[in-house]
Amino acid sequence: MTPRLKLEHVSVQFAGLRAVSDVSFDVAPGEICAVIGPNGAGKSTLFNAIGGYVRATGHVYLNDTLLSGKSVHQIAATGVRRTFQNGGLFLDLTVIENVVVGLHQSHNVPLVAGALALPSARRMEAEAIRKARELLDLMGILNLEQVLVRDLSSGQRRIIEIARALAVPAKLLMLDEPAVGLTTLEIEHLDQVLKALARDGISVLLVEHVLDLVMSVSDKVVVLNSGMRLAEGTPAEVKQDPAVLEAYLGYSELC
Amino acid sequence: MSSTWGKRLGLAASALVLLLLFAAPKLANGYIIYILAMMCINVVMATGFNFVIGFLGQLVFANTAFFGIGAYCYSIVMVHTGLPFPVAFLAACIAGGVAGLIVGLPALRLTGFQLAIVTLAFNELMRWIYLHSGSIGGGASGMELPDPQFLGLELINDRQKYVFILAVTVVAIWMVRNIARSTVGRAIVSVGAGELAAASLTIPPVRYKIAAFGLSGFFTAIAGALFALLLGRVAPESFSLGQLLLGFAMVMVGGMGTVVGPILGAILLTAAPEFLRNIAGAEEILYSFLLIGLLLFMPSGLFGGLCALIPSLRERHLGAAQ
Amino acid sequence: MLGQLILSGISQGAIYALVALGMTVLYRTTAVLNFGYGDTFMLGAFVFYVFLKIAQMPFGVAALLTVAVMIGVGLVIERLLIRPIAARPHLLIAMMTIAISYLFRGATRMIWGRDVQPMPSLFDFPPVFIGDMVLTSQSLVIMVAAAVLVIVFFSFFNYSALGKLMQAASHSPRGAALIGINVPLFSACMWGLSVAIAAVAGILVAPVTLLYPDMGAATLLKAFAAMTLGGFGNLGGAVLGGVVLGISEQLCGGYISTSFMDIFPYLVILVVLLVYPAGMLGRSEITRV
Amino acid sequence: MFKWKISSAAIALAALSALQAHAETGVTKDTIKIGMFAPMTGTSAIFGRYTIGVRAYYNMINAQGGVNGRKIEVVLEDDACNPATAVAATKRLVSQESVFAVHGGVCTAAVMAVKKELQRENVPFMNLGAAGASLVDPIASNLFSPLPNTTVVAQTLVNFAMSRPDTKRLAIISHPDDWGKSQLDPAIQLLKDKYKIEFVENVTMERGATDITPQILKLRVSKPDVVLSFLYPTETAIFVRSAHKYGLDAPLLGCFGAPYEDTVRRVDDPDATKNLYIFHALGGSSDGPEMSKWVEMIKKYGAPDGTIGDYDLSGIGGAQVVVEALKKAGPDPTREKFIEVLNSLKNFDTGVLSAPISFSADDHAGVKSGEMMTSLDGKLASVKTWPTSKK
Repeated sequence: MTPRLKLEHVSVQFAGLRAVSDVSFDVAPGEICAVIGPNGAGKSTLFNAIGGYVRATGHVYLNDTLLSGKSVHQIAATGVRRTFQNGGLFLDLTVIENVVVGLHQSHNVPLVAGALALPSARRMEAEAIRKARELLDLMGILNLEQVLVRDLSSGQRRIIEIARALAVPAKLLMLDEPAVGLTTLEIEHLDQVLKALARDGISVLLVEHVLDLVMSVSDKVVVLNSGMRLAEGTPAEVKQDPAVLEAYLGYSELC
Repeated sequence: MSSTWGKRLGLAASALVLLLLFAAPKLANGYIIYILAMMCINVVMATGFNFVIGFLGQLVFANTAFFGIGAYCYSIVMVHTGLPFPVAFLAACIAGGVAGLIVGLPALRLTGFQLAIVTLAFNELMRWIYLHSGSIGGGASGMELPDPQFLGLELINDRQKYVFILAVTVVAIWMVRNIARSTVGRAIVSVGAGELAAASLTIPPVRYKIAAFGLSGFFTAIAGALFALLLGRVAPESFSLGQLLLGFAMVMVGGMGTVVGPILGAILLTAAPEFLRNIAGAEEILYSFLLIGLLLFMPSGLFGGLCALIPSLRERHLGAAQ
Repeated sequence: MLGQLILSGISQGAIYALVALGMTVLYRTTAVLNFGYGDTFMLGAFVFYVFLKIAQMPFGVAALLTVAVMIGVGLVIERLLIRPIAARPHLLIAMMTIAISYLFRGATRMIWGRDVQPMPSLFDFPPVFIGDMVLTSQSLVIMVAAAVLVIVFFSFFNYSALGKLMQAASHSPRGAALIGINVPLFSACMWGLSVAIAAVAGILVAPVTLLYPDMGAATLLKAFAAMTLGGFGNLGGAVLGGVVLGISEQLCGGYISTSFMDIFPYLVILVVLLVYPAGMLGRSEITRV
Repeated sequence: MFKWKISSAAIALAALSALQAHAETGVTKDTIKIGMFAPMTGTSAIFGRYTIGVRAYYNMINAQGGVNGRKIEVVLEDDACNPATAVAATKRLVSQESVFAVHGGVCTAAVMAVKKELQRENVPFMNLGAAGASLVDPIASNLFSPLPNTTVVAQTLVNFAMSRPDTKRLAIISHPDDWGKSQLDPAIQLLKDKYKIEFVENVTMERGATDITPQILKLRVSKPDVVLSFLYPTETAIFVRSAHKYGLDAPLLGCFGAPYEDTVRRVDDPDATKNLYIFHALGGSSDGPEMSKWVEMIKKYGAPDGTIGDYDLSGIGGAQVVVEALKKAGPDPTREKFIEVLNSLKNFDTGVLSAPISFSADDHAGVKSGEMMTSLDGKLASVKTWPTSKK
């Protein structure tokens, strides 16, 4: 089965610093893959390289279409969605407005039709609002519909950002340290949501520090250290791998 | 405050205003009509300019340039080509839109303050061009414009012009409200709020930045054409630096990034000078105190403050239908 | 003629350099571009006029008092108007500086009304003749004073500990606060210093031009052109840009056409920012999407 | 709602004033309302001083019993030299204050913006201080200009320069705006038609410019016999100062915009102004004997703003013409009668202006000539041709 996401010798050079050097791995459809590593290991840089936010060498394939070299919104259009560590949501818009913006790819009212509020525009707008409400209901947060995102907790924001990202069916969801600032209850909720998405066939790429989330949710773990791929395998395998322990904790015993 | 109360207040206010404005030609004298017409023109200018500094959130000083381009393009077509009035009016709007797109290009590469300075320079350059436009633009002495005909109706005196200007203003505001509530408006706001976040949702930032400038040019040029129509004359003196700062202040005072905000700002700052005459320097000091007060205590402008009081008044970027 | 143009270009450029320098100092250290700076320069000239002409003070005392009063004005503005909104978006701060420019212009117009005030020239020893070139005492004073001020300024900023500290703090106010710099005091000093420079520029130029409330507007745009030409936000660039702008403006007026002189600064801004935004000394601040 | 308040106030006002006007708009049993507009604020606020002399004169007339038993009531509006504001000001005067006649306008651009409207309403319009020739050409039935316009000023300067023995090389400096152009073009025209020569140098100066070295050097290189300048007051002073600074020692001629005594005071350097001649419309210098009567009048009846100078006095001529026409229009004046009387005004000597004013149905430019003010051996003197005693 062709992998959903395929990285071949991906490297990123920042004026003399090789933040990511020659990383290759695959992510299968419906698979949750976590990327972990000490601070400065190049996790976020790799993440941004895949999404087109940073220029990188090497090749990145999504269902064997080449992403490298494309601009951010073009990559997004192929079905790659992401959340941001912070500043991803539009704070001065309400929850439902954020989600409707997420529907940009599927519900795009042209300028003139929108300006003159033609019937076609009205229909598409109404449909977009209905679809957004459906999604919020699915995520169990329909009651927050008219609330400004600025007034929400980080846990609620995280769920809404995922809802917005998946407003249009996506093939790959990239999460940039989603568990940061979440309560344990919220992490468990996030865990179930990710597993549900994977069951629907969406591949998930996760950059995360909170190890118990990583260990419980991911099917595969890739460990980076100073830009290079150190290890790859199931959470259990990676847990015992001496090289990982060495790099991570400075000794070989993970208590 | 339930949302219906806020909606009812909004609807009642706009209905009252519209009834009053359309009834004005019968009741009020020439002076009031002229001030109301200027108010409409300033409303369209402020609304147009709001696309860039409100929705997109970019510091830009190009509003008087677009305003002047609209006025001069309308005048040149009316005086030199003899084409019918609607063609001249349309030419002015399109010229403004194109100018907006052109001014938008450097916006992609320049940081905030540099863009402000480039647009300020562009504004002064346009005034120099009007001054040296020779026979085409009437040069320093400006141009007298023929009175237009629209659908067989002669637009000579202020009452007829006012009705036309008011109609165009209502249509312009309706269109801007619809754009703000549909995809293009939302996209511009999201690019302004978080460029990378918008891009991650397949919104191309470049296209919508340029669209914001184009729309700003288009609507501000409409105001310019209406201004030339009302005055029946166009001269370089009308597009000075003071005019630029007045336009900027209208959007800030009313409330940036909303549709109603610039309307309130334009009405207030058109009426205020009429009540404040003959004291050298007083007008300038009033503006500075007004601005300082707002910036310190109500930065989101009059309408922003109003929305804080009545949350349901807050505008949605949703549903062109509602 | 060429020599005379260059000479007066340097003298004119010195004023642009000073004003551009004052604005860049504030911009570099507090990221605030002061759109009211032209009118601050005008207010400085008027305050100097009060001390020198109305209070009949000797030149030196009047100048010092003017600078002191203007620093006070700068500190008050920073404390009451800028600090409360320091954390808010640039748009609001820019609009506040515009409000300040309206305040200064309105106040000056109200006090001095409609007329234009002449200023006595500083020293009345006769102009110096070099070949057929004329160098008046006033432009000599301007050039010398500007040069001295720039040298003192650069040595302070680049070589003294406090100066380096200020440059570092300007890059990240939050970082500066973390390492214990009293950021509010620091920004107040920067406002005071920047307004002082405007006052000095006002004092130097007052005798050459006549005083009227609107003399600040043109100077503001010329200073913008100098900053853009030299490299936006770069201290050395501001000075270099000012002098080069002054000279090229005179040459353009002399050899191309005087009507082009009016829009010369705008052409410079448009050309530089559209072709090479970094300017002569600036580092490129182009943001990639 | 803010707007609601304005309109209801306006409607009430309109109704009130409608009641008043029965005989002729702006005329009641014991008052006659004159509307004035001038730049009281903004960059050209200095020209607002034209209103001082006019209001003083009207106050004096009221103190002496008014005109045919009616007192003159003045309403002053500010136009800040901006076309749109000028239109607002005159509309307020005409439709809200319903004045009998308008006496105002100093910036040509502002006057041109209101000219068509006032003509359509057939409101008698006495120009206060605007000099643009386009005011009276093409002629408007209701617009009268008591002051010499830009064409007259330009021609006076050219003729005066050419009256200097063996003068062949003239140079000119002017503002690129409407006011400057409406003097530059007639000057060039007259020099070509009458004297068959061209200007040796023609430079422009931006309004608000503080340094004009290139202009001065270009003028100096062209070695002119006489230099003509069409500049506003501040710029004229800067020009005279820079000319002296860079050794341009040709005689300098200034135009109607910048009075002689004010310019000398502003330049504040005697040897810079020793060879200076400035166009002069008044009958004498503002501190001279001929004007002392009027200066006293302003002090007594008006509100002087600093030392009384040419600006304060220049408007009085127009005010005298208005009062004269009101007297002749009889006990119940109408606008038509008022205009008719003005059209038949012949050689009316105002005592303020240097030449008598006469209007006719097809010529509303009142004064066709002017003199040059200079100082001859220490004393202010108004001359028609080049003084023999001077080089």
